[in-house]
Amino acid sequence: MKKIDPKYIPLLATAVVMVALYAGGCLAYPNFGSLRVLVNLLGDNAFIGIAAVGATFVIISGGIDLSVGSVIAFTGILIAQMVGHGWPPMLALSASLFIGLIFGAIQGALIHGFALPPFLVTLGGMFFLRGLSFVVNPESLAIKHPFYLTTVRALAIPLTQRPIVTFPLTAQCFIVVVIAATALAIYTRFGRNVYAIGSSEPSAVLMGLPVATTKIGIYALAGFFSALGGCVATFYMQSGNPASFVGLELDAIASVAIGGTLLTGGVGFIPGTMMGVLILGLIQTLITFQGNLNTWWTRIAVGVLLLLFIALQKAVGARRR
Amino acid sequence: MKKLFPLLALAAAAITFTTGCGKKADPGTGTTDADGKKKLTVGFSQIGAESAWRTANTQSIKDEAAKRSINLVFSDAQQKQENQIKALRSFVAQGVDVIAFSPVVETGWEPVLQEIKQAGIPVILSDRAVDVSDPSLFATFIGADFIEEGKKAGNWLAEKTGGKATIVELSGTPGAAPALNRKKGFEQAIADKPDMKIIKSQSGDFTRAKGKEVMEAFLRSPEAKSITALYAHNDDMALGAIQAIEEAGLQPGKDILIVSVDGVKAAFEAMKAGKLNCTVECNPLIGGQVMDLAEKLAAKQEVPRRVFSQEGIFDQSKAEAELPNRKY
Amino acid sequence: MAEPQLLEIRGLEKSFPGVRALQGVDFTVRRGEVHALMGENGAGKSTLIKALTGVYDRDGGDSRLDGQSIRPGSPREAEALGISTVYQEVNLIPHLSVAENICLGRQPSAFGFLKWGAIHRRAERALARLDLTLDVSRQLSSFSIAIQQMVALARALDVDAKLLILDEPTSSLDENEVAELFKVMRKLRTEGLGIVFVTHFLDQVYSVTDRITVLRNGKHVGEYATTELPRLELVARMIGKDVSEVEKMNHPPADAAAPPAAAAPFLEVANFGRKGSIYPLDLSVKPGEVVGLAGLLGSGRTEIARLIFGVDRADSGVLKIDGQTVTINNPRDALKQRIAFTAEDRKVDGIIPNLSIRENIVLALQASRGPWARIGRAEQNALADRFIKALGVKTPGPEQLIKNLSGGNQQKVLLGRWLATEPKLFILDEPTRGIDVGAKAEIEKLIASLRKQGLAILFISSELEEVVRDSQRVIILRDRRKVGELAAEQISEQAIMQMIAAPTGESQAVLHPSS
Amino acid sequence: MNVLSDLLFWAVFAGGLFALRQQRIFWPLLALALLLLFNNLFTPYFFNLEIRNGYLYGSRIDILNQGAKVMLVSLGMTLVIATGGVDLSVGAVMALAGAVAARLMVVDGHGFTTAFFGAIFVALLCGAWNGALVAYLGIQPIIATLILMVAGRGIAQLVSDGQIINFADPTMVFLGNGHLLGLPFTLTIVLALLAATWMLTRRTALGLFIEAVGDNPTASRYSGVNARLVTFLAYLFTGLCSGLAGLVAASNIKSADANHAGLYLELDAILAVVVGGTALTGGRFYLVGSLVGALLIQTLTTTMYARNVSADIAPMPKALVIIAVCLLQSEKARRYLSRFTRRPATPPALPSPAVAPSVIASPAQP
Repeated sequence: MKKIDPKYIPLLATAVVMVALYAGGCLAYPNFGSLRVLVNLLGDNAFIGIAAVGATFVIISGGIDLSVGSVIAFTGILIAQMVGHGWPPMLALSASLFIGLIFGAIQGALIHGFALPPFLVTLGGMFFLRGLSFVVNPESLAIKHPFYLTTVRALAIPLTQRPIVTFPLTAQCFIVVVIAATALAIYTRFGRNVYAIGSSEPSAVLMGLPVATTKIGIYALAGFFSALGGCVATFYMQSGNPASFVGLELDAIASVAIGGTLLTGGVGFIPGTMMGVLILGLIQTLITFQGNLNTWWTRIAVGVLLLLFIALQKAVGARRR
Repeated sequence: MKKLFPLLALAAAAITFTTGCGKKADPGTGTTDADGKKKLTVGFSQIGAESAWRTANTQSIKDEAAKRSINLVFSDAQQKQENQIKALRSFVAQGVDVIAFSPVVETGWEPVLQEIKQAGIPVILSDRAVDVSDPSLFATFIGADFIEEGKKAGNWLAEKTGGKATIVELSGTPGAAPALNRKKGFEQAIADKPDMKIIKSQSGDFTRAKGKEVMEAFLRSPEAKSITALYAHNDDMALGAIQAIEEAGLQPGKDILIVSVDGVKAAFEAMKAGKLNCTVECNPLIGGQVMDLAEKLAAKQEVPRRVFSQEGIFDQSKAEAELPNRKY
Repeated sequence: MAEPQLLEIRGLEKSFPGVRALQGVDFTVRRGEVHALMGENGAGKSTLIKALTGVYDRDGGDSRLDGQSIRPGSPREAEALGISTVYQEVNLIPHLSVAENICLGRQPSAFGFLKWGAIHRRAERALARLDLTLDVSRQLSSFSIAIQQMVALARALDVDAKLLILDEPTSSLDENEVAELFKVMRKLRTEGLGIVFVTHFLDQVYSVTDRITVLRNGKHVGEYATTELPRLELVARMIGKDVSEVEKMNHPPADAAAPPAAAAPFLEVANFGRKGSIYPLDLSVKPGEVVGLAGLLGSGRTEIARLIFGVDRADSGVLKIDGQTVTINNPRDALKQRIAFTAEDRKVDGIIPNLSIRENIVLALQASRGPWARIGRAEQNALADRFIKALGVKTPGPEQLIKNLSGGNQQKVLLGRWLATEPKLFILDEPTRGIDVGAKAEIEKLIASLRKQGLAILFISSELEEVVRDSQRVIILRDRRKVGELAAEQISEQAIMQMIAAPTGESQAVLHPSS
Repeated sequence: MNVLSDLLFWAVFAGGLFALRQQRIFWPLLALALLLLFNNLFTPYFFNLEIRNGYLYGSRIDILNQGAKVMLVSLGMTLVIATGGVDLSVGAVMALAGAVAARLMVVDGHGFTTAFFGAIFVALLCGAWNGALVAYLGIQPIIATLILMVAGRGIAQLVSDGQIINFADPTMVFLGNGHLLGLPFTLTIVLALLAATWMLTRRTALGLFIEAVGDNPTASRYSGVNARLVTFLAYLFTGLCSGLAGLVAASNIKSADANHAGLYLELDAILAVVVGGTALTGGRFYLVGSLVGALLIQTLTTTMYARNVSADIAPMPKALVIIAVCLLQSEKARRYLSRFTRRPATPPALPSPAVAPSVIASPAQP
């Protein structure tokens, strides 16, 4: 048997935890094993998952993005406002994706161009967009366009008839994004350069890689994915709310860490992030199924998991040295 | 070292399990009680624990379910709509008989309610309404009439002041139904009183801390001297504001009349102390009514579309007598 | 000379704030030769290489590759021109696979998608050129440094390199690995490549290179055919001497009139070493004695100092202070034993740049007293004033930030930092490097006076002249081994140079040359 | 009366500014002055100052009072940032401390002293946890403190059983609402903690060690500084500061609200420290600067309220301040700026020409 590359150990651990949580849920609660729970897991966590995929690229490159939650909220309220003013939804969606991309690129340019810490720049971005969301519209706004009311639902793929379970558009987007992002990470030069920069930026410079464009590109990509998460969130909620998704960036970062991505950069897995998101979702679902546990157990459980995975990464890293 | 990794993973799983499903005694849904009768399962999704009112509401529902040995699946959304939607969908997956929830905001419920409808589970809206285009998406709405509460508050103030007041308003979380409607009702009540006007209105997020902070800002404004009344959308904000007023060297309840909504115990204590003038009760103890509706819905009986919770209005004169009855 | 040289550099200039790193340097490399670039610290080797590979832009001069004037603006451009580099530290991406490291930035792709099969095949081909077969899909960091270095070489050759620069590629390789590398270098030479080889190991220079260029202090010293330049001569050029001159100059051994050192050594180490850093050796320093460590860069001088001071941990041998065996696990332990150490790289390991002179001076003494027993401000001022005066630090006042001082003055402050702790053993690693002549002389004078006051001093310098002038005993190092020891009258630059220059195996023969 | 007191205020402020014109603290102080001046001119009644019930009363007093929480936390955060780290868990620790104190008093029936020290003990435990992860396990500060940031609020809610616990203990209430010498008592707490921090860092050698470790960790280690211990202590101390801030926050509203107490306060505190002149990369720290930074942030918020701008939009100006401060601190940005204004660049770091190698005469030129 080929020896397991140590960098895959955290990923494997993630998979084991995910399967264990799921299996445990199935054993402990009736209906936990139903198809609907699986579909819900994907559909309910789609927007955070998509944003976390963007955050994965940032973290692989050794950075951090705190603006995720604000971008999602901003995108949501912006789309709601634009559609409310009679824009065709497709135009509103594309416009907000473009804005997300540009916003991310600006953050990236500040980070790379002025050698500013990503932490502070994206913190600024987070505050800025949160405030701007309230400028767009201070209250939550329903989207009542036929596209949202009927088309989004019609696009769900029916799975079973009795009971009716469909595979919602949000989950489809999530799957597509994970596949596309995995391909981007593994099959493009840009993707490989992200890993190279995160592993050793000075080496990447000496190896003649386009560090500047890649770094700006990473944040632009993260902005794009966050905005896409915002679009998917509007499918999910059919509304925009400037006060929503506060603190989501932390869940995203936690998912990325639990997904086996090295927080110091250089190693990371898009499917791992997906598993991390699903683990967070599973914990939430388990607590809901239990029905009498306070939800703040979710936070404590996530904290404990985070600690375990960081310790695991540390142990693997130390062993290699 | 290679052996360490599965161990670690197992430990991780074990820990999440002990936290995630610590008490496995409760066997979940679809169980029968001693008589062999099928036990009713109700899923309830609460907004969070942001105020004393809310925790009393939660307690009432939990107590009532326990009393009637209804299997309650309870979930706290921590003020996040996305959490609440997840909980609702999870209720569907669990196959509960009836779903009840207090929506965080009015908008954004269409898709999940559609799904619940498809699954054939009746929905009770508790305490707050939703904004959906298809009225069949929920079976009934129980809770206070927020507009009515606003009106009551406005009318009381009009009566008390003889239709002459300069009012500041501490409103609730932007976009939340009680905030919108308590404002609307109050404005309706004072619409025909030319000498009553709201000069300032800002959100205090239904919390004490924010209520205090915003009230302080009101008291620093150029119009501060002219303020004669405060209307707060809930008691917690009013209690915060009372502190701000006292710190300003004014006497709450005298220099500035205060009327708020909810009727929590602390508000009655404040009234007893003369610091709060009136609270319009918004009864959180609707557990009994919710469970009544749930049982009827599960038995496929007709229920009214709109059920009002029983509530009154209390001013200082009634406060002392009522205080011992306040559990929350 | 009808055909142009492969690489021709004329009059290259490069300055940094306060330093002229390259002053009119010439450098030529022919096709099919291995060309050694030699020089001590600060000679300008790495600046020259960085200017060549586009990391730095030159200030003046001209470089031509194949007769074409070139001025690469980045490593990428240099690579496109056919100049590839392998650095001392493996500058690859440890977390990526071997194949990726070879192809990164130029992976075969179709429609924007990488063709992993092609990447692997290309990497295998590139490694095959070095007679190496590896599982190219494995992570780079799972291989030994030697293999990683080979991968770096494969990457460098993967573009159509005309000129290959090997910047100290051997410093972390063992003998067999070096032999492997040389085999590859010779093979590449026959393929017509020009190879620039930077190393500190004389044996290696003589076994693989065709010609040698020596730099010193940013200037071109000379270009020689390897076979025509005796070892001794090479060493002399590198350290800035002329052999005939050295033979004439018979420095009196340092301060013969010095009081005899105490009988018992303050520090004694036996069989003391660390894998991959320095081979086990014996060494002792007595109070009132300066022991010089002589050897070229990379010979293990600094490594010994780091081991004694507890920066690195020894994995063999014992260390005795005043005859007692002690364990020193970190600099704090060393400080407790009254050992002081000024590191070679002032900027990185010495100064706290944004703190004042006063704070820099009191730091070590304060550390030895612990955080709670703060040295009062008056005492701090007194200490600062005392050492500023005693060491002649040129500064407007003790509250100046140390980063605003010149190198020599920074060094004096650091000496002050340690003298304040009243050490019994002072390890000075290149205390005179990169500072002006006046300050150098002052520091040498200081060393002598400290010795007279009874300090034990371990003195590391690449300036042989200084070592000879200031030491009572000299330990000579070569290739991370102690190769000899000279005492009192035996000490002369010539003797030291001979020992440094001796090919491996002859070292014992010249251990005690008669003077 | 008001005109007079305003004039006096500005005279003192301007005098202070002038006296400090060479100091690092000048810039945040100037920003604060400009913001206050704006309010003095354009926000009516902002500068009202009167005495009610024997207490000083006015917007400026509110700023001091409301800003106390951020000021308290920013003192600890200053030290952590000076070591080159950051502590994201301060808000969660605040919530936890408040919850512990309220629980001890209301649920378990203990007195103020037990509650106070119980809460501080728990906060110190949190600080020690963070410190151990960062200093002894070598985990990146952002990540290490993220753990407690995520889990801490959950633990706080566990302690308070998800309830908002109201309390009425007079001593506890006094902490956040009392007055001393006509000024809010919170100000006394801030000044006391400032004095304590100052004593701890400047009357012992810890301050020197923190700055040394933050500025050049390797060189500090070589000089015998116990870098790990120093880092650990910085986090421990931040735990204490967060605990105090949590008690003040709870006392302010006479209840412990685990959900909202200290929410996103970590970001304000970091901002205050950076505005105050302490670089995120570590090194020199400025305690008073951080307090001024905290006041600047609170003034910004209070201005929003006073001008009837929705507090929801308040993050926007904050964001602009963050980016502006970052850019001011950035070497690269300064270089662009100086090129743009075509002024000669600021004098180079090395006034006396260092070591031209040419000076070292080499006798052996062939």
